[in-house]
Amino acid sequence: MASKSGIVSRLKRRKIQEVLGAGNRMDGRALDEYREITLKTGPMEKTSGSAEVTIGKSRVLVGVKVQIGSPFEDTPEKGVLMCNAEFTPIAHPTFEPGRPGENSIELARVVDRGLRSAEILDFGKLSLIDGSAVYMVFVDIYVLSYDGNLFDAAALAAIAALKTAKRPVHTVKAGVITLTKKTQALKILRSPLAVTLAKIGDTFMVDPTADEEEVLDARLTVAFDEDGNICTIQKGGSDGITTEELHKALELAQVKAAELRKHL
Amino acid sequence: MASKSGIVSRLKRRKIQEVLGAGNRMDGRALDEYREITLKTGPMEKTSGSAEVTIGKSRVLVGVKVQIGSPFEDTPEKGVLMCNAEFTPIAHPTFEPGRPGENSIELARVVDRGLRSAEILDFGKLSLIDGSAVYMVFVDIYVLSYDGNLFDAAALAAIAALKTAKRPVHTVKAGVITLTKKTQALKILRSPLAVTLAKIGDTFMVDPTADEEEVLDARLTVAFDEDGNICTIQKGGSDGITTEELHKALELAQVKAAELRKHL
Amino acid sequence: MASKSGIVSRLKRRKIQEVLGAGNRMDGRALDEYREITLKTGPMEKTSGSAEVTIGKSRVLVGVKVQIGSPFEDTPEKGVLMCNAEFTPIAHPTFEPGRPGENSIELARVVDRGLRSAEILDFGKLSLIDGSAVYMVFVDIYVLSYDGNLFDAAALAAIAALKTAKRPVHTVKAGVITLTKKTQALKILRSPLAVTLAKIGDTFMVDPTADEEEVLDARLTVAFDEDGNICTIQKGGSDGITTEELHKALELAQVKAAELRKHL
Amino acid sequence: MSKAKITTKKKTTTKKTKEKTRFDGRKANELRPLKIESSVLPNADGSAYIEMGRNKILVGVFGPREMHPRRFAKPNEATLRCRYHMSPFSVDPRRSPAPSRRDTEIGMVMNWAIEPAVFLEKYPRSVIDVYAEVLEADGGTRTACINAATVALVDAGIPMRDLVSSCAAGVIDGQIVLDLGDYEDKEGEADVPVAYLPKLGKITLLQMDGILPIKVFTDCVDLAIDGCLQINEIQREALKKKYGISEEAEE
Amino acid sequence: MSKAKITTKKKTTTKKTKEKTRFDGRKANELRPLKIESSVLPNADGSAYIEMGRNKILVGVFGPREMHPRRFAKPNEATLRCRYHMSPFSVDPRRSPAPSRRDTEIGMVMNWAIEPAVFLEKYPRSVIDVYAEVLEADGGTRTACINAATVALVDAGIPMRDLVSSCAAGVIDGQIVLDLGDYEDKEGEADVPVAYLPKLGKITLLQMDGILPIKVFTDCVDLAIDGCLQINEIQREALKKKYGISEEAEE
Amino acid sequence: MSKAKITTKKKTTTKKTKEKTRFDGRKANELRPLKIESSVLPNADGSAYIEMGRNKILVGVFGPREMHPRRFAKPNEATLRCRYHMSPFSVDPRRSPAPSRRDTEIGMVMNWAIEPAVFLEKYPRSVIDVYAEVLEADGGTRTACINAATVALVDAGIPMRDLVSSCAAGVIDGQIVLDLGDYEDKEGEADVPVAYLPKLGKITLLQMDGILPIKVFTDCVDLAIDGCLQINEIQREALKKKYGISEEAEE
Repeated sequence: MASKSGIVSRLKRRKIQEVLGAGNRMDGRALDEYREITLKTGPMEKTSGSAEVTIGKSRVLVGVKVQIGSPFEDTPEKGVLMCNAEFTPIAHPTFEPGRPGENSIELARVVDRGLRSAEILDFGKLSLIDGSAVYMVFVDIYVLSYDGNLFDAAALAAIAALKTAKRPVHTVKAGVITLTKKTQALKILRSPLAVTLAKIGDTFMVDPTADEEEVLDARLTVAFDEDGNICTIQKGGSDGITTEELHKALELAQVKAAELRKHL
Repeated sequence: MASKSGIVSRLKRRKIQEVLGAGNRMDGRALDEYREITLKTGPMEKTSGSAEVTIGKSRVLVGVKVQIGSPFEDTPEKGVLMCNAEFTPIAHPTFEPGRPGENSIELARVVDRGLRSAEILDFGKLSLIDGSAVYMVFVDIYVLSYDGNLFDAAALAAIAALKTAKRPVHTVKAGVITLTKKTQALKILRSPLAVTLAKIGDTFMVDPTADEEEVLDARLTVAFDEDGNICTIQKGGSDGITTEELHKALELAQVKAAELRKHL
Repeated sequence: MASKSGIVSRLKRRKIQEVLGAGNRMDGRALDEYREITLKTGPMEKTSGSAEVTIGKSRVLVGVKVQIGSPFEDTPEKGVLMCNAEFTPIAHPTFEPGRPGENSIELARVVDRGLRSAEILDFGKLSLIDGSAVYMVFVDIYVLSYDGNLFDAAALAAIAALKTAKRPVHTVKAGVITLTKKTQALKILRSPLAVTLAKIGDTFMVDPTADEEEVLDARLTVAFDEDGNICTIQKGGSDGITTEELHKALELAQVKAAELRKHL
Repeated sequence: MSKAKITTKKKTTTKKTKEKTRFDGRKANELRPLKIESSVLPNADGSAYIEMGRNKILVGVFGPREMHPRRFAKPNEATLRCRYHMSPFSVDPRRSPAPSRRDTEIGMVMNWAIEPAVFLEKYPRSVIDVYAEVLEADGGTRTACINAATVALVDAGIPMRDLVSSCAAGVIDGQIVLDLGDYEDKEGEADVPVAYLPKLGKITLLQMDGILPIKVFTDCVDLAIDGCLQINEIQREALKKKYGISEEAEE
Repeated sequence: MSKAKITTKKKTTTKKTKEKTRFDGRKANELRPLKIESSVLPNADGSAYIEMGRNKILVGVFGPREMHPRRFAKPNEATLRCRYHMSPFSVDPRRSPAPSRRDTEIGMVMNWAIEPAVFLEKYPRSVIDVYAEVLEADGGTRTACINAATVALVDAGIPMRDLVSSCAAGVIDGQIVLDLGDYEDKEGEADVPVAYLPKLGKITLLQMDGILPIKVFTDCVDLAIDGCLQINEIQREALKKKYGISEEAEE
Repeated sequence: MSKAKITTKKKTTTKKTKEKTRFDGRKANELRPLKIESSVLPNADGSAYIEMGRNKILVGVFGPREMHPRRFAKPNEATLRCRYHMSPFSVDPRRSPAPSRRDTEIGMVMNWAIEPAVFLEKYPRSVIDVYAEVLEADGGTRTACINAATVALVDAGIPMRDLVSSCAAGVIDGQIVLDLGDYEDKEGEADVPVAYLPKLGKITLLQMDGILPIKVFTDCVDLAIDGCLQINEIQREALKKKYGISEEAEE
């Protein structure tokens, strides 16, 4: 996610484009080919749910915590979903500790918008006392290693963690909330999965590496639900795309989303 | 509001003083002459009240919002007034986005102190449930263009916005607050208006431009109510004034405040 | 607390070590000798309790405030203790105004841990309404002059301020809290006092000055209660100590703690 | 009743049906009232004011100017730096003046939307600051900001490949409609903001939240592009009014 | 009953009437007990401790020293940088140690009050830091800070044109009184803090909050200046005690 | 019943009694299950993953690399910079991702614990960053971080005088026990984390919270050192597994 204007980036770009000219990618993959994907659910015991996803050398851990908190003012009778992303400094030499930067904000926002617009939860059922106590669902995206395509890894890890999450069960009597020993699944209504494409020159490819992201012209992330509907779109990168390119990209993304779904 | 120690500032100061020596100002105004003033109330529909003031090329927009909030600990049965000022980066090439600087803090404080010491509102009547729910009156000063004399523009816009503001009306029954469809004027008890004078060398002038503010030796802002009483004073600038200068300045300011009041 | 890697520091260290080689310290003290200590309780009238301690040219003022606040979520029926340390910029030319740095955080944490692990208060008795209103005991450490050994000065001032503090007394009737005119002592159950030793080369000494702290290899702070039990330990500095050194250091510290206690 | 249910059921009927009238009486493919004025800020190098529905937005452009600190400067081109900011009173209830994560994201997508249109390579090592101040918000603020920013950039004399025009389309009650206002925004099943470069035929902003079949989504994009083209004319008019002729500003 | 009502009614009777005694038994034109001591901080270049009523304030001066970062240095003079800060326990209830907007404003007016008295031009490119720490607050902290800062500057060996002296006057129950303590401050109709340079005859701090006719206000200023002159003597004494003679420090 | 009461009463019986079994069935002097793996992060110069009980921690080492800004560089040696950070989901309830004061303090003591083992003088003017990310916390995180950081430093090829090994001992119900888990941590009368350099015979981390007689405390230190020596073997194994032989990494 470095600037592509430096000398190193320009040499890198030239090399990547040369190889692309011959229809290849630097790591030998086909344009529509993902790197190896692994998904492990439940690695963290102190969470309500968790999942770790690797895509090639990118590695994202998502922890879900369900706790009681106050509802938002404008939705007093609804539970709350909060997405947060942290780019840990162990993930890449250029990541520095400290406040979340633009890229981590975009990552959290895109995953958050994906979950929200897919209406993954019936938030009306997550209220304990309307106006004062509701369940808060925290989705923390922890980036442990960066080699491109964090969107797809984070979206997959987030939904996998949510689907396996068990929230605490409380009873409410006369305004008093009591924790029971029971837990209960979150009932995830829909499972959006993101597919990211990079455009370098005129070529589109899926699952860009860090090097490919550094030099790309445009980036398109599309989240699909299980019925093949689009839930969220985010275009990035400082070049545009034509409507023809968009149509082809969407078709490709839809196919890849179905493939990704097999990991869930 | 830049430092006056740079070379450019010193040249500017020499030029301004030369012209002042002949009794003139750079823009041809008399020493006691304001630039053109415009006042428009109600430009913003989503506020409780709003007003936009221009003085020459300075332009200030004030939005008032009245909402329910918690009272301060030491005044549990009183409503709350909050003034905030933002120097937007579009207002001047030297204004940078980010945290409020010293100058915007001073502006907010001086307007706030003016409204507060003039007791513009009967805060005791702005409580819904003592100790837990009162009306909060937010006065947000948004500086859209800076060419000097923000104090006078902001004070005029603030009181104009407050005088035309309509707050929501709520009913309280058995501790439950319900919003009605009615609105009601804020009942402003007094209307303080600020007049700012600059002293350059030994000369006093009203309504300083940005250039004049950059090179001034002292600055005196005086707020008057409709009876000609002083409500707030703020001296700025790194030179002092004599008591004789003070007396003359106050007389001039009082006359100008009455003139300004015609815009209200 | 500056870095010991600069040229000035290395010269300073050489000199200090030369003198130490002859069994002396720069200011003529014995290795186990404290500088002059003064303690004044109650200097600040607007606090619940206060104390000022000087050790040589180091000077620390502690103010205690007891107020009503909300308990922590996990201890709803207990009062709260909060320690905070401020290195004021008047204390040393290298202290800059602004956010607390590492050293002030360590100071606050070590004093805080000392008070907490010594269980100085029966926090269960500091609740007014379980879950919603408890007494908060704020201990603010204000460093007015720095010449080394802030730990011992701050720990002594903190416990002296707490022992002489009087908290407000409130009555609770039907969920309503009312302030009475009475005050009451905090009932401090134990009085931990800290002793800090510095190791330079192979030599240990008590009560290091700023110069000695700048060049020290290791630092050991031990807090003792009145029965001679250890309450808190903090080792600092980038060299290690052997177990033999530790044993000797603890014995020396215990003796010095008993001496320090005479000031209380 | 979930969004997907609606949109899936209506899939066959969402072909730009124009029968129903909208909350504000507009037709499905009709823009909100739009007004753009350039050169409105005395201290900016370029500026524009836009009213798009009840959105009221000022954009100021400063630069090309020196980048501070210099190590962030790009050796071969100017850096475009867009900032999106809302006044505390632009929305209900009052918002904090501190930038939110949403503000940061919108600044990023504005940057990407506008960059392809600017001849950045003409000003190596410098920075062009585009500051958008949303005085009043009424749905679609990001598209309005892009429209005003483009006019402000031309006003600043910065050479452009094309005028960026931006507009959203969305789906309400199964119907695809253009340029949603905030009442519609909250009710709607999906919102698709688009920015478009007509000369180059390129989409430079594309986002979506909602649940839509691909076909409905691409129909939304097509309608949004129609809207962009209409807006492009209005931008040209705004510039023509000021400069007599807008063509020279576009090379 | 609003403030203005009172002050307007009493306008004719507010001529420094001295009949009524005050909360703490003082006469209308009497200062609170005042104690200034210099050279109280071992690590500062200059310092002073002041007790003015129950105010307890330490001021440390550091410099002239190099400005960091250098680009903020002024080529022809030193920069004076005053900081006003309150301890968390200085007021009731406890306050946050983070600087408030009020703190920032008071730092600014302290700067303006003191600058005219300092020969800044003798130390181009450098900075003089004046740090005021309010340990206990009792009304009129800004005036007390200025008084102590002046003594601390002289203590630091910084050449001064004049000693800055500062005091407030205000109106309580229609009576003009000098040097208000915090009980009076909260009850009073108006408070007018002033800083004054006796040799130069210049007012360098002037603020007011309240509602006062011009004449009453200027009477307050006159009384405050009287107070400043008394304080000036005490400052000279404090310096004389330390240095034998204070004149040399003022050129 | 206060802690001191217990520990004082039990003073005579606290001699590493091993009769009682612990919450998790361990003996008094038994470590929790421990697993260390090196080279687990593709983008770090060195890295390690540790599971110590239910602690799950990743450490990445970056450097020696250039220090920014340069004026913070030390002319004669490298700067070691340890950061301790916990994921929001590492504890219950969720914590804020912003660093706490505890995090800052632990970063400092990690630094002091590890510094004596590193040949910093070989890399003047540079910085070595050690980032510890606690993914799941189970008592004794600081000791686990130090153990993993040491392996990660060797993995980064940084020459070490010794391997730093770290472990806590504490007192529960009057019994001295090794390597407390978080259930024990909360119940225990005292916790004594220690880091130890076996070759040099030096304690480099030493903290304690609780109330203990000196003798009990030093017994805790002795037991903790025993634990460190056991861990040292496991660290060597982890490195041997990766490099065949770990000795060369220690000079």
